[in-house]
Amino acid sequence: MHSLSPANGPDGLPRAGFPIELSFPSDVSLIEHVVGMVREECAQRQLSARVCNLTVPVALTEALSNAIVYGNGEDRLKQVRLSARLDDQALVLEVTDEGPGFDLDACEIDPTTEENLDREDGRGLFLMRSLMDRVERFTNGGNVVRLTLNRQ
Amino acid sequence: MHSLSPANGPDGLPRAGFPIELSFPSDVSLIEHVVGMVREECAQRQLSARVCNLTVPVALTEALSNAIVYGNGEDRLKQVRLSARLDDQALVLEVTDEGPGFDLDACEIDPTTEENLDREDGRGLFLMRSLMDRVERFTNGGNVVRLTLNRQ
Amino acid sequence: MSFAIRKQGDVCVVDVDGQLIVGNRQELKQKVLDEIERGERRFLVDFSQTGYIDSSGLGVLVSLSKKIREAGGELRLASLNDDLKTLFELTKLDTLFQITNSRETGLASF
Amino acid sequence: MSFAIRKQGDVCVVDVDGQLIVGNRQELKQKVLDEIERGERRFLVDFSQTGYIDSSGLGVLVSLSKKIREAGGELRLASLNDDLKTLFELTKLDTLFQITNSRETGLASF
Ligand SMILES: Nc1ncnc2c1ncn2[C@@H]1O[C@H](COP(=O)(O)OP(=O)(O)O)[C@@H](O)[C@H]1O
Ligand SMILES: Nc1ncnc2c1ncn2[C@@H]1O[C@H](COP(=O)(O)OP(=O)(O)O)[C@@H](O)[C@H]1O
Repeated sequence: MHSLSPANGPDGLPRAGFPIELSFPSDVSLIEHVVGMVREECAQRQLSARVCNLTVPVALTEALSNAIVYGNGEDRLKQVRLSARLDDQALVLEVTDEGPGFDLDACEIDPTTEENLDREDGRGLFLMRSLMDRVERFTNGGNVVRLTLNRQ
Repeated sequence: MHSLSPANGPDGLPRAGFPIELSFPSDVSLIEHVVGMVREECAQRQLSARVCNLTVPVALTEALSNAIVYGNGEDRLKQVRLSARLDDQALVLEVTDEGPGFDLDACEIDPTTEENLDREDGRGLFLMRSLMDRVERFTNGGNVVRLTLNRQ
Repeated sequence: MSFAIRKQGDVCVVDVDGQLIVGNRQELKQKVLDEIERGERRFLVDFSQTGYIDSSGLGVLVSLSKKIREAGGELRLASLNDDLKTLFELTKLDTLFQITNSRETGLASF
Repeated sequence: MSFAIRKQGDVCVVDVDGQLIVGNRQELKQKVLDEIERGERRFLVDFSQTGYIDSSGLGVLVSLSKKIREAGGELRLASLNDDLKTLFELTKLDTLFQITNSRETGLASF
């Protein structure tokens, strides 16, 4: 069994004390608590109020709820996994579900056009893309959505 | 890489959708959020109000704060690990820190005696023992404190 | 997190305390639908005690605004902090909703 | 989570909103110490809005009760729900503190 906190992450960069790794059952009522933990850690690491109060909670809530609802079909026997890391360059949030994945690039609906404006859904990926610097999807023991926020 | 949620746990019992596995930096301000997640899951799994509002939050807060403060010396570069599982028999909470461990059996101070009653500290293990059915300590890739609450 | 509905004059004022997100939006929706059912037509949602809102929270607001309009009523929003304003601007929902700065101006605007 | 201190007559009433635990107990301690410094002597902690209390929260209450007594004052506790009552009974701290059922009886008891 390896040490819980190696001095350097797999990318060779110092971990700076942030990493949060979490696996939990697919239930939307847990989202707020998971987000609360990540927000608190962002605040402790002196990220801006905007990042702690808007960017991270909204983008992360979208990714977690999609994983729970679409990825895992709200089946409580399926797990969602979150990995949150901060280094000098960026905050990286990875959300993994047990679903088959989806075509991220095909989901390019613009909810701000006149005909979409009064739709009730379809703003999740748009908000993730608007708030974060990068949204990626890949497969790694499950369907992963990775959100990256650069620190400049 | 194995599936995120095997039908049966390592003990052969069904996982019943509960498992929460978590690793986070040693900061006491995260405790409330971690506990919030476990409480919410206990509530979703229909554990009693007493368990959700007293037993679990108090016992788990004690174990987490000891891990952060004594085990890891509040060094944010060190991680605390939590594993929470529920099966037909019991709720099992395991808290792992990176410290050298301690002699659990030697910590038998009774904070309710007349001379101890107005001490400010020394109630943590007592509360864990009073509220839970079993408190154990062992080493497994770190110092582990395991709290067990039977479901009868 | 909690939703309180209170009558001020002939306006139903809804206070959203905490987050308005996927886990609790149904509760808000049901409470407001119940008020429409009871005959209420003027609604003001006050966000001064609100944390963050996610896309399904925004979706519930859109849905309620339609239902209220269909019933011949009106929905207005008040007291968005800078972060919430940004959220409404990003999604252009600031053009769909009538948004006022404070509860008082919101109440006076009906 | 927040601690509000309010003067009612000559009693300082402290409302503990949320949890009283290792992560925030210093804030409560400092606020009450500041009031002692300012000359306040009668304190009532109201737990009607309190979630849970851990051993370090209990420790702060013990510590404050000593400090207040040393200053010639008095600390009373009010409005513990059944779970909090059990916590005080388990630790026998119900014998150390003066505990009253409600804020009103607490205020009247000084
Ligand atoms: N984790 C996921 N697994 C499978 N499909 C997903 C996932 N996340 C998003 N999707 C798909 O992308 C679509 C767009 O998602 P989103 O922009 O969040 O809008 P909404 O959730 O309101 O439909 C969803 O309707 C769903 O089909
Ligand atoms: N995870 C841990 N690692 C090292 N020592 C510990 C740990 N948990 C408890 N201890 C030891 O046990 C003692 C008793 O703990 P506790 O009953 O919680 O009381 P308190 O924290 O108020 O001292 C602590 O003072 C500490 O020395």
